Amino acid sequence: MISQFFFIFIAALLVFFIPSRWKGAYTALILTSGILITSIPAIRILATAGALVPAGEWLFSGALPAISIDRLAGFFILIINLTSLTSIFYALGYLRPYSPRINPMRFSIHYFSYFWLWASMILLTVIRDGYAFLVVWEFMTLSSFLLVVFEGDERKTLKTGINYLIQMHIGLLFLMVGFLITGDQAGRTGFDSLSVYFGNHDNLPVFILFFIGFGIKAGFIPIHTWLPQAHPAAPSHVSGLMSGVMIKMGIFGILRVLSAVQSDLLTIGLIILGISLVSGVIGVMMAIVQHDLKRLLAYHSIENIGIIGIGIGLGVIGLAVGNPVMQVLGFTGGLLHVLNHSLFKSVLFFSAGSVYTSTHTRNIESFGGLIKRMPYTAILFLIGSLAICGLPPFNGFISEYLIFSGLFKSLAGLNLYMSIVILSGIIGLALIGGLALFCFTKAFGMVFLGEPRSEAAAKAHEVRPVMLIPQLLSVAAILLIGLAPVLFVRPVMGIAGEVFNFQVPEEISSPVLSNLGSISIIAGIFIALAAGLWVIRKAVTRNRQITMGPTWGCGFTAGDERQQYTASSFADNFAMLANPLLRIKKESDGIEETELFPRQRKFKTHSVDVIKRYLYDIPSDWFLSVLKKIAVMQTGQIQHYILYAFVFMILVFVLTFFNLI
Amino acid sequence: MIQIGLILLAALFFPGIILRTKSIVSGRRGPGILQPLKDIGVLFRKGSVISQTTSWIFQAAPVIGLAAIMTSLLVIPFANFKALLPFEADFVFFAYLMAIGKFFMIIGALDTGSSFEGMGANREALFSMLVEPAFLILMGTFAMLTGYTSFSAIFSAFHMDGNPYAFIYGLISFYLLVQIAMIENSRMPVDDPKTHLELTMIHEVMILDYSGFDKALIHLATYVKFAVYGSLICSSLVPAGWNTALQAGLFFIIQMVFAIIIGLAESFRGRNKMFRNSQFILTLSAIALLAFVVVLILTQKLIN
Amino acid sequence: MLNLFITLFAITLFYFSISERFRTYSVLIAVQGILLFGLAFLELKQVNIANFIFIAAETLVFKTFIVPVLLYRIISRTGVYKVHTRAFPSFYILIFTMVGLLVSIILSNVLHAPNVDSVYLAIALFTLFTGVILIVTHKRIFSHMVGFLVIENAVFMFSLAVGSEMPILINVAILLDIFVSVLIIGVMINRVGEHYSDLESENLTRLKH
Amino acid sequence: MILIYFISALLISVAIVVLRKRGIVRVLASLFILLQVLLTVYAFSHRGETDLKYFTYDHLGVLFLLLLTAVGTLSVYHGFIYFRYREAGRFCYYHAALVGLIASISGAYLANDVTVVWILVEATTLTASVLIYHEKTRTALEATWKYLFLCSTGIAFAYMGILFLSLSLKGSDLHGLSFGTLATLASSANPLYLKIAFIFVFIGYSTKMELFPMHTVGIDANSVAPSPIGALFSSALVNLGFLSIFRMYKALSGSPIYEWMNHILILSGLLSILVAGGYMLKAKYPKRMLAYSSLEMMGLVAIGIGIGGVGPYAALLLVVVHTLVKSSLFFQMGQVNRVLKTLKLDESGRYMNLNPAGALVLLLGMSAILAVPPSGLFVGEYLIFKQMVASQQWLILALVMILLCCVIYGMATRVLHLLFSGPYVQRDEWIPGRVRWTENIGQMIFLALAFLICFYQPPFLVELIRGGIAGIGG
Repeated sequence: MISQFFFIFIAALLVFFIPSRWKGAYTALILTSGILITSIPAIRILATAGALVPAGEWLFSGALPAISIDRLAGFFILIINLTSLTSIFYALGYLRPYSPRINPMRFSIHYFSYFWLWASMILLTVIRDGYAFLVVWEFMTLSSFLLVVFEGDERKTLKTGINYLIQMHIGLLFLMVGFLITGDQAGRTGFDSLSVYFGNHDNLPVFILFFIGFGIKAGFIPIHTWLPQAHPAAPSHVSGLMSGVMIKMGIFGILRVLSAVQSDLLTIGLIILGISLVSGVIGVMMAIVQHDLKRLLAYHSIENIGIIGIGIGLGVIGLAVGNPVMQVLGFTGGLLHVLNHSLFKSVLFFSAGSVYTSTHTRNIESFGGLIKRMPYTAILFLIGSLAICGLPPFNGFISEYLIFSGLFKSLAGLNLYMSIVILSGIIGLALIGGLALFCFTKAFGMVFLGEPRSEAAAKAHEVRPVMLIPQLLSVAAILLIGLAPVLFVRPVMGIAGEVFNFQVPEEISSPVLSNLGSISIIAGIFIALAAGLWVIRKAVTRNRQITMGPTWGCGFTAGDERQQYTASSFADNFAMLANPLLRIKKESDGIEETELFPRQRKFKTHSVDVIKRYLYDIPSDWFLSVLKKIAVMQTGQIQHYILYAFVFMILVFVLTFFNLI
Repeated sequence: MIQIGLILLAALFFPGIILRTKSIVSGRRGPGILQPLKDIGVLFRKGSVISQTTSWIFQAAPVIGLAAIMTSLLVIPFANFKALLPFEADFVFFAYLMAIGKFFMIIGALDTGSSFEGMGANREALFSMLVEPAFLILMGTFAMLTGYTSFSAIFSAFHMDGNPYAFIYGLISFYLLVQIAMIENSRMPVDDPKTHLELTMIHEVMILDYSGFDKALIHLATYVKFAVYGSLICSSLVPAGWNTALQAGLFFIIQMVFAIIIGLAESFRGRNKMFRNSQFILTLSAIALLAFVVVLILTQKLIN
Repeated sequence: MLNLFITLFAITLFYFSISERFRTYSVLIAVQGILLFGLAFLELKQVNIANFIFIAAETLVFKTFIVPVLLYRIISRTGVYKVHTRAFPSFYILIFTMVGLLVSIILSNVLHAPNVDSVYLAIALFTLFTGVILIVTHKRIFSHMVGFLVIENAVFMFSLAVGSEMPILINVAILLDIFVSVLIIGVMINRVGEHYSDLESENLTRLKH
Repeated sequence: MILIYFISALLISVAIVVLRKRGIVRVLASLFILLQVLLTVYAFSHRGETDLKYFTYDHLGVLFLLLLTAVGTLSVYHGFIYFRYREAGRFCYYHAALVGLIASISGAYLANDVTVVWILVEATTLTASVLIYHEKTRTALEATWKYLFLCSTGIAFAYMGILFLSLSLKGSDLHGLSFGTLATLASSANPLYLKIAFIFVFIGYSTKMELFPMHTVGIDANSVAPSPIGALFSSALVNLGFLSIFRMYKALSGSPIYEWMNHILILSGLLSILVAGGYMLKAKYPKRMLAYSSLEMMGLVAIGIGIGGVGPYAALLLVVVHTLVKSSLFFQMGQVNRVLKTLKLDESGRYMNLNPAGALVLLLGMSAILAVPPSGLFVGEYLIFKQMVASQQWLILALVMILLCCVIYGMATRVLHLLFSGPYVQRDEWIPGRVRWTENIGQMIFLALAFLICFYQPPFLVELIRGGIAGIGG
């Protein structure tokens, strides 16, 4: 695998020399071959029950770092490959309008970075050496950063990109310290030395280091702040890939570390569960009040990371208290949600990108009625929405169901404290579900339904098939998982068992699988019922008189599209409830008493990410301004420069005199 | 199969009983018990007016709504008859099936582009979001108490006699189920189906533009939903071990009492102020939490 | 005799801190050159003759003659005579210099070693401090230059302390003196003087950010 | 060989001034480069030998000579390009001084005696001043004056240090101050004197190394000198400062002041990074920004040496990669200047559209200099952090990490705005200059090497570095 990888890398470099028109197709070709090459071992490892397969050697700073594919890696490789594949083909269509504006070099950089993002994610799954992991980890950051700043002409985009870069670098530093601490006497670091270290040291502090490092990438609240900014700024295929797959590398890392953790499990599980609950609930709450469609989706990524985390946290607590039900269902649900989220979130981002391509805006308030103009995109977005809300018969339901059933089933056998923890998990997950529903009825309704609220939306048109077809692949997977979950849950269960080193007992796995069988049956019945009713409806109403008319305006007949409910008004009653947390600001000027014929007015609302503001912006601004004050030292006056030397010397003398150094 | 038949049968009479109760209370004779069914029949035969703004979503919404409710019947048990397709944590499935119906009703309402329907949709979305935790906490307490996680298993294992706390718990759960049913079906005190001002409606304003066949489907779905919740209430009250015939009788009595309660409530109570609703619904979650505490006591986790 | 020279040297240093005119500076530089010659003469008895001539030339010709003349040229060319713009009033400069003296005495005592003459050490350090103080407390670049020359003298004096064993060190110090002083003064006369008539170092503060 | 080298360099230098013709100067400069390469090859193949008593081809010297030759070659090449767009008035002085500078740096690299190093360092100050003054503007004059003055003061300080050193060794039979004898005698010398000597030498040479506290003028010089010269300053000359301090450090490391020196280095390194972080957030000119980044990098190098363990190895690796990356960035700045016709950051922008190949260099160079993987600097940083973790220096670790993040923030913001977004300040009409993409090849090669080091450190490099740090700590 590795040797072919090198050939692909060389081939990818050639993109700089390909004529501008063919760069995209060329990259797609290279990437597809890469995907084929990497998928084969991944599938093989998933199919066989074997443990580690040494997959060749790797040139790396003299010593060869351990490389191996286990089933977790295989699982993630497949997830990465699927979304990368759909994303690159979608990109072919998405990037076409940019080609006159943006010069070939930037396209080359973009495609090359795209390739590298994929390649680094694949490598991350198989590398076990700490140093190599860090290098490739930063590769991933750099390449995704370059992808984000594709439209770097806009200062805002660039700023976002830099913000992303810095935060990721901070994450890298955490990981680095984590790896360095756990290095063995010989100086080797990596996942293998991790378990040795955890065997005879405190687990919690180092785990927290890793959790922060990986969690920044994953986007757990409160270390999420890059995410809602970077996703909207990136081109949509990149947002899809980043949100669908890249942030999961954080989850991957956490899983890898968790698999080595040996003590403090209960605390760790509680931390994960708590942070995940907060992420899930606050993420979706923030999502509801967004005006930018892609930012809304970005906050949903945080929410879904939260759901994944709830699953994992449940599993870890299960490990801690020795409850196999919690282990199996928690980890399986979490892992499956990784796959599910990558599917529906990429579809959602791609559809949002299609909408952007044809309307050139991302503001939810200026859409409307797109279902008539972009019918296929509308259906795709609808399916994505249903799936992300966790509604049957789509895939999101399966993973949420697994987590839910893990929570409910473990509730009976636990002590007081654990019951309360699990109950809060239930409450959180239920709230997340409800809020997601709220959010996506708003998103879908405001974007695709009703009358167009702006010129751009009225002129929208369906995008080219090359942008639609890749999404079909994901939708097919969504439906397949939703309707035949057993096919997927069984292997995922095996993966969870392998990662955390437990046997999945038959008495736990078989009821789960049979439940899922029932779900498929009921889902089938549901679809059949709906279809049947639809056919009956068609048959019955065929002979009836159907009149088309304007929407009922309760007697008011001069209604126009401006009187429609807007996204802000839809979210208003929620926003009122959530105001202490979201700090929504409304700006408008009231009507004066004497103003008989009110002039045109503007009304603005915007929300503040409270966590970002108080936890990051204010302290970092303060720190940077302090640091800037130091720059006064370069006064331009020679006497001061000499003075510094003199003062330094005196300082050294004083310190030496008092034996401080 | 038997329970589906029973529930559907109950659903047929349920709205009529409510209507009749209200008429009698307000001193009128009122229409016959089957009048709502007749109305539906009329609607089925009628043509319809469809807004130009709408798309296929508008037309699909009632179909999916009804299909979801009907599908949910598959997991509802009756007496010691298990549900048709029971499985663990099927109440999660039940809740999400309800949700998918709501999802489509909401976007169906938004499809018209009407500000009134948008308002209704928004309220529906908010309230159903808020009620979800209450329902799931309640089910969680059931699961914790009985150790089972499907409707069928829970209700066949659950009985509220013996321990005084069990009785308290039974009362709380009964109350919660009734209230959740009220909210889910857009009844007092959260919503008033008979109000005549669109600004104060929730469910009714959402379906403002529906007419003919589609409207009939929506009504039908509402009726079945009532009966479904009614049967859940019934199951929580009546121990599963009792005689089947007795159970069937009790089933209908409870459904009828439920309908009469609704009718009485709608006659004597005013609707909440709209902004009070969210608080009211949250109260249900609080009460559910109380139920949780009671179960903690019952399962001897809290004391000793 | 040695002590007399050293004391005189210290006095010139004090004079630096209170003098108001640039011409005084150049005179003081010349005087220091003579004193340094005296010191070298007394200190370096066992050095070979060629080396001694070299040292004599450096101190007597270069330090006492060429450099002050060049300084005079600068003064007359730029027409700046007074040291008046300073960062600190001369009162404080004097205080600093006194503190410098005390510190150097203390330091030389702290640094006392059997093979090092403490007085020598003290005065060399004092010279160094004075040079630095001259630079740090003045804004005009002429003063900076003089400060630099004083530091050079400190280095030279210091090199005398070890020079009897390693004459190469003295020679190197002389080389530094000649090359750098000439270069700095040359740049000063030919370039900086051309551009900045008033020789305010404030004009040379553009390079900041 | 070294004698032939010096004489030929002198002859070439004089010939350049005398002959003055553009074509001839070019030939002579190229000839000098050839000579430089020959010296390097000779030095590399005669490792360990001593030449002319005061010069030794030791590991450190050869390593830095290699780097100097690489940078110098490219610098001469870019100098030719630089003059293509300018009147040739000062062509000959420029090249004469350049030859002098490179020759004296080479000599200082190889010198094995404290005083000889000192003399040659002073010689670099003199030749460098000519080059800084090259553009004859007011700022150039200001920078030259400051550079000359501060470096001379620094050199005087350093000399004080050397004198203290000899004072401390006075009495032991001592002929000349070669680093070798220093190392053998230091353990028996008076530690107090050694401390004073070291601090003086350290401060004195910190002008060249662009390390706190005397970093200030180096930054001015870097930003004012023509880009090819800036490249040479920020790599070869900075390395010279580093090497001078490092040789002294190494020689004294056998003595009891070893720990103390480490602390001084860490202190100075931390302050350097702190100052660099502050400036980086305020930098208005890209070249100055690069100079600040040198300050930051040297701070890290100082910390690396001071931290001990694998630190010195990492520090030398940092220096090597820094040389490659920083010089190519400075060369690129020359192109930026030519294309955008300005060197103010707020007037520049959209470089990516105007000069794609150069922009790529800038982008890669930026990621390399910020020490994010896959930059070779990351290896060094990683090893330094590793050593900090191993020696439990949590406070230093945290400080360095935070400050590095600030540096990255400041630098990335600036470079990326230069590359992508439009300028803040609108200027009058100007026509963007054109640059041939082939000019970037040398820079690309440098960067490729810098990236390569992240994955694979060539054995000869490892050997040179290991040889260079051998013997630290006695």
